[in-house]
Amino acid sequence: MENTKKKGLLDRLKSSRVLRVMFGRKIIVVCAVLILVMVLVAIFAPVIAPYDPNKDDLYNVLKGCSAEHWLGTDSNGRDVLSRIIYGARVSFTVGLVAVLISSVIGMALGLISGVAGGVVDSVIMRIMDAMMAVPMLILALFLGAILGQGLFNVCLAIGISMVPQYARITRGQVLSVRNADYVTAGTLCGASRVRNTLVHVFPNCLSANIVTMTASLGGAILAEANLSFLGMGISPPTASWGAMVSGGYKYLSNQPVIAIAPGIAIMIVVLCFNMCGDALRDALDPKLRGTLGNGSKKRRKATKGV
Amino acid sequence: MSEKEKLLKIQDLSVEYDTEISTVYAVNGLDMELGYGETLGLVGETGAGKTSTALSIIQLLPEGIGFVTSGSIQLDGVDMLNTPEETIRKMRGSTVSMIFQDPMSALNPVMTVGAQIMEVLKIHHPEQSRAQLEARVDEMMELVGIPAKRKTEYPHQFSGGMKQRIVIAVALACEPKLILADEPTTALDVTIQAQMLGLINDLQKRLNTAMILITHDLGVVAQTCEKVMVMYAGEAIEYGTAEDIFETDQRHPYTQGLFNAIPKLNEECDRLEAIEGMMADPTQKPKGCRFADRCKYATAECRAQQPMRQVGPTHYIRCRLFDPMQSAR
Amino acid sequence: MPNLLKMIGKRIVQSCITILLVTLFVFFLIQLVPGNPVANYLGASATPEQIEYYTHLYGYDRPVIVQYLSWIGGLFRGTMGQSISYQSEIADILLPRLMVTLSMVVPAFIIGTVTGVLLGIVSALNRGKWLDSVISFFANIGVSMPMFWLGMMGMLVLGLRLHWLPTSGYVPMERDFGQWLSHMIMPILVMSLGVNAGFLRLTRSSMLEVIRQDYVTTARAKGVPKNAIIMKHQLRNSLIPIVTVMGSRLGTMVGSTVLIENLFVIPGLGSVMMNGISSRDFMLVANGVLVISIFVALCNLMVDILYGIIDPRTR
Amino acid sequence: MKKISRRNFLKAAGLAMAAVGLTACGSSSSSSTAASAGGAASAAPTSGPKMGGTLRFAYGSPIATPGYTPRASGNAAVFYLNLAYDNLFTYDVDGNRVPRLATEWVFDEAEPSITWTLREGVQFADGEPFNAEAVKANIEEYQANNRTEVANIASCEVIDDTHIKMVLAQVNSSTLESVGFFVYYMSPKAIANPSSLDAGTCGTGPFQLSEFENNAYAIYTRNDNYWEEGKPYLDSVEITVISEPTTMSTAFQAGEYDIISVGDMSPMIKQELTGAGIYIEERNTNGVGIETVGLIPNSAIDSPWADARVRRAMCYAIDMDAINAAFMMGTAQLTDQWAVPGAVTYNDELTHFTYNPERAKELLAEAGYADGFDTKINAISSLSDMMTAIGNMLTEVGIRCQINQVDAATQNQLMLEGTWEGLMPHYATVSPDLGLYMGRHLDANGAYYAPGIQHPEKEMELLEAIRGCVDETEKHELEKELQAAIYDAETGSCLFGRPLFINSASSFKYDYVIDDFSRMSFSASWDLSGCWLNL
Repeated sequence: MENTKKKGLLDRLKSSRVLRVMFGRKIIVVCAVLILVMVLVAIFAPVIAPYDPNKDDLYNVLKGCSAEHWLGTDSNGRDVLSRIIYGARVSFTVGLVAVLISSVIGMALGLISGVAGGVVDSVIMRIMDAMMAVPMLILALFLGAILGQGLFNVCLAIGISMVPQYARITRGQVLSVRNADYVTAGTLCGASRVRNTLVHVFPNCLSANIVTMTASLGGAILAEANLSFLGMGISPPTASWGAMVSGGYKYLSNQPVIAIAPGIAIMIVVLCFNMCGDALRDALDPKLRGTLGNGSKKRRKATKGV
Repeated sequence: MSEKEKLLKIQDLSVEYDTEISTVYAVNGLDMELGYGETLGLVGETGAGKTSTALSIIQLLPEGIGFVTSGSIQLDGVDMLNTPEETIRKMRGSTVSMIFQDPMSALNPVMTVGAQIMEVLKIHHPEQSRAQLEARVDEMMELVGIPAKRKTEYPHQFSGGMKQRIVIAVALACEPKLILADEPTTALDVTIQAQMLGLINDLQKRLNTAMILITHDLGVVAQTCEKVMVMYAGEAIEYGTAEDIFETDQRHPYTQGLFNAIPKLNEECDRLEAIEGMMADPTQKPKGCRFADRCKYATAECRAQQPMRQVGPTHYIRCRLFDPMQSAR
Repeated sequence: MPNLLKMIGKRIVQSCITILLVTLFVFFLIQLVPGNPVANYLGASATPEQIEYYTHLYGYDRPVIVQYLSWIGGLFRGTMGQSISYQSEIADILLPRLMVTLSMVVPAFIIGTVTGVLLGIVSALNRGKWLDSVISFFANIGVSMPMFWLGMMGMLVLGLRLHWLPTSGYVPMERDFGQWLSHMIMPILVMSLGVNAGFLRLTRSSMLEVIRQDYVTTARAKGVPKNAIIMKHQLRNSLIPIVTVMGSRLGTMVGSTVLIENLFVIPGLGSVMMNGISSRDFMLVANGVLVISIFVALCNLMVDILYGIIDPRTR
Repeated sequence: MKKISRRNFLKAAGLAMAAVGLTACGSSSSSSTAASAGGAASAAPTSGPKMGGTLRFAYGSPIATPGYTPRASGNAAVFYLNLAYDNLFTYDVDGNRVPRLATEWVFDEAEPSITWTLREGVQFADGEPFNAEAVKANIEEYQANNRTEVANIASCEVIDDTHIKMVLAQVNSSTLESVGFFVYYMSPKAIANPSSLDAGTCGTGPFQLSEFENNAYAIYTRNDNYWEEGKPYLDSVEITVISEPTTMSTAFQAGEYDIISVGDMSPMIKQELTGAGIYIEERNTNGVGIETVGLIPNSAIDSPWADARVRRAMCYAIDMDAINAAFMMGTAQLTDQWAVPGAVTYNDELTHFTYNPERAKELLAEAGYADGFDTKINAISSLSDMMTAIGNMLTEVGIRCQINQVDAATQNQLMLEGTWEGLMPHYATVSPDLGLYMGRHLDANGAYYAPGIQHPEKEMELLEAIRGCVDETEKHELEKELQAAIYDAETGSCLFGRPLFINSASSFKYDYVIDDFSRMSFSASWDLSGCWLNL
């Protein structure tokens, strides 16, 4: 036991059950590596991308795949591959910022609602109910129309439309720990309500929220694509995968690669986030512990045993 | 006793669990015998391997995770480890049945209690008519002290004690030869505990059923069991009749520790004596006495493999402190 | 049973409050959207006099709260108000379109749910085996694709290249059922795939969770055969969390009709909402959201009832 | 008229019809080529027209009110209205007026008034006779609806069944077109009961509406009371509204429609359809009622754009050949003023803009913006690719553009209020009557973009002169003078920025669809009365 204290952070992470469980599955490792690669691609886009993503070449538009342009060029003669590489920036930004906005607002509302209770709780939760009664896409569309286009506005629209789920989860968690002994103990020790909430209640809401956050990263990226398709996405010329797919729709029958390639990029990123989100949920869920045995290794024993 | 008379015979049983991150050695080389109608108390702290032992007897170790890695289990003359699943399935409920720790979750929430009793009867007595089976359901319910008319209700409509009665009714419905009772009273409050133990004991006697009672409560064992086995970290460390364990000065240091942890009314005592330290890491294969790390008598010798030593006619202890010769009274 | 009725009653009251809030919310929020319905209807060449005339005609010159109250008042009198961009009573626009949308959403939902639950069961029962991996992999891909992109790919392959199905358009069911079906297959399949994948994952994890429940072990200890355990003990309990999310899934589906109907040119609620937003026909949009939220509330109510049937604890 | 010829909201609306012309093959003259029709289509069929059948027509724009004509607005409406209704006259392929419900008309400048002689023996679909009373009822109905087309009519005097005199409030050379072309006549019985027109029609056209789902589909069936002998040939026309050109072309190629017509069809699609060889493109080359797309700076608010040199710099900085090559496969017809090249109002003598970034930089420096300045281009999504390319060109010379993508409604609002910042796409109907069409934009009281631009005296005086001038030749001279005042590369005020190209609406059909394109004129709308299926 004492040994753990001496171990470095990295060792502790390695010994962390959650991470070991998660990365015990090869496919999750693959997904995590893919995400990492994409993040690196996004960060180092200027180094990696073969062309300037916004550089027109008006006499060289809609060319198919070639040695110069691996994925061809789009309606403005821009290199599709370079735009996909830069598009990763937008997708990750939207994913992160939207999730951050929604989780911060949502968790705050959930905490207030759960801790305060009474009228405050009812008011907040009724508003959340009302927001949830409107399908998320329509809500985002609505907010998008109000806020106008632009990267941050799109993030905000998507973020706000995802607030209710965080508020609900957090409130549920708060209610389940509010009367736990250690919280009561905190109150008895004279901790202020705010302190008590932040120190004792809040950390217990985190794990459920972290799972939701991982899962909704993918959701936010899809939402951006959907808004782009409906003409409420990020303003051009910024390369965004969603906008590239909907822009490529016009050329579906002749140059389908313009629409297909960014769609596949979206799919891969969302897939990776979803898989990691699932794995994280499974790893954090005490109820699921033990169901994911790596039976293959010990199959010989099973035959002997049964 | 001759081999034939034994209901259950376990030899050198080892059980392992493979989890995502490690292998847990839950039971290590366990031997056990039980005659028809006998009651054995299986005592030990959480993680000692009691439940795993029971689950391997009824062959319900978690699929894909828990495996019997060595040994043999003979139940009512059937080799449980080398018999087709279908045969074993038919034995479950009729030859051997199990009562689980938590009556709250042991009953299917979406089936009426009557249907759950009926289910086990129907499986093992398909030849009987519906009316006969219904009658038997009523009988079982009355037997465990619940009015038969409540059989159309759902589990959530019963209190914890009532649910446990139903679980017992399910377990006993086909008059099995062996009941595995896994801490049947832990989840219940104390007043009901006594009732429940009385009920189980009573029914067991009436039906001449053998029972393995798993518990960490020595008091319960004293009340109900003829034989006691103390387990520690997957091994049996002491085995004997109730008298051997309760009325003797020869005890395994761990067993002694368990006794010391029980408050005694007739002695002045500022503080209960707890057993120092934590249980041995179950993910490590045992070497020597598993209790050595926590044992105040431990010496370098304890690091070697310790055999069971017979210290009385029916009393066995796995500890070098006791000389087998000396015990021949 | 009386408990169930009581619960339903309570739910109806709650839903009404929620819907009222939604209307309030939507009506006031929509005023913030830049753009003017009258100017949009008349086109940019409208004279100030014309704009004034129509603004007054449609009552847009009244304070927002008055407009809101008269809208709500109108609802109780059975009128949703006039759409400026469609030039007609809004109920006459929305209700037929709701039917079109439902004729797409309901089959898609049923197909998606049934196949999703079945595959989820298969996957859970074969957990750790290759079949499970294959199914889970496709389910994950299914939820990771942008729906409109999937639709495009369907159009490209099934319509443009193979000529198996029409690429888009809509034929009313009562005019020609075969034509209706051939136009709806692709949208329905695309929509059902998302639901299918979602339910598949949910069923799988729910089944796996139930497998480890004590009552399943109890059933095994009783000697219940494997199939009977699956059917009698696991499935019904696994369905509980699935039923719980059905309502919200249906709501999400209605939301995604905005994408599908625009892509496949289907005159349903989603496309009318989109038209309403782009033409700033506020009344139309507000009523559209109202219809959707009522639909979602009804779905949730049905879910509650279903829940009551499946789970005796809630009765 | 304002209503009608203005593009209203979405992408397609306008142009769908507008112009059938001109576009794809780059025919250069506005009125010389015969109307419509690529090769085989116009080849006369060997046998006579076949009766019957249903035409499946995919159309880019919806109409909200196909029945009650005073509420129908936007170019798209013309297509629907022509199927079920008639106007007094129409334009032929050369831009000449051709009688429809009126056989003759007299414009009296002195009174001022217009006297119409009406066609005899015409009946509405409900059997009501078409006569002077019916015309009067319709004009009054339009007036009751505040339609600007009829605003100049002070009163209507019924002379007899076939003669009606409209007394005008003031002389305006444009009123004849407003009243003769943009008013569609409904049966007086239907006017008395307007709800009958909610989802139906009652006019004198070749078809009448039988089934209608707003923004989805409209089914028209044969009007047995139609006044042209033997017509129409078709039993019915099924119109499906598809606003997305890709979807439409995809469905067309899959054989789901017999004919399609859309405003902003991508050149790529056009090329594909043309290249396939089995589809026939229809286009109208008379130049009547077509629209240009341009880029208009807001010169009314205080910004660099208030300086004409900056506006001229912008015009020099745009390489239209490159834009044409990239976005219109080099097939778009370009123009640099408020007219189609070759039209009577086109001034070929002014100094034309060429692509000259150096000159642009000089002009910017002259205006005091040697280091350039930051501005915006407000674009709706359908134009955003092209606007992005233009933005890059402007940025090259120092006009640093940020693309501000707005949706159509917001754009509409901006142009109505004149409050856009920087540049915005400018849609202009470039029919020959500048007094009417440019007036709407240039007049300080004009509705369209007018609050967003300056109104210099010289241009305003010319505009007034044109409006008051009835002599055609003299009017054309004044019009050319106005063109020079605004569009001359050396001295022009460039109030409307840079006209980019003539919008390329297109129709494509299968070769078995045969039509004489009766009434093919304004905005490519013909009435399908001469259409038949050679199946």
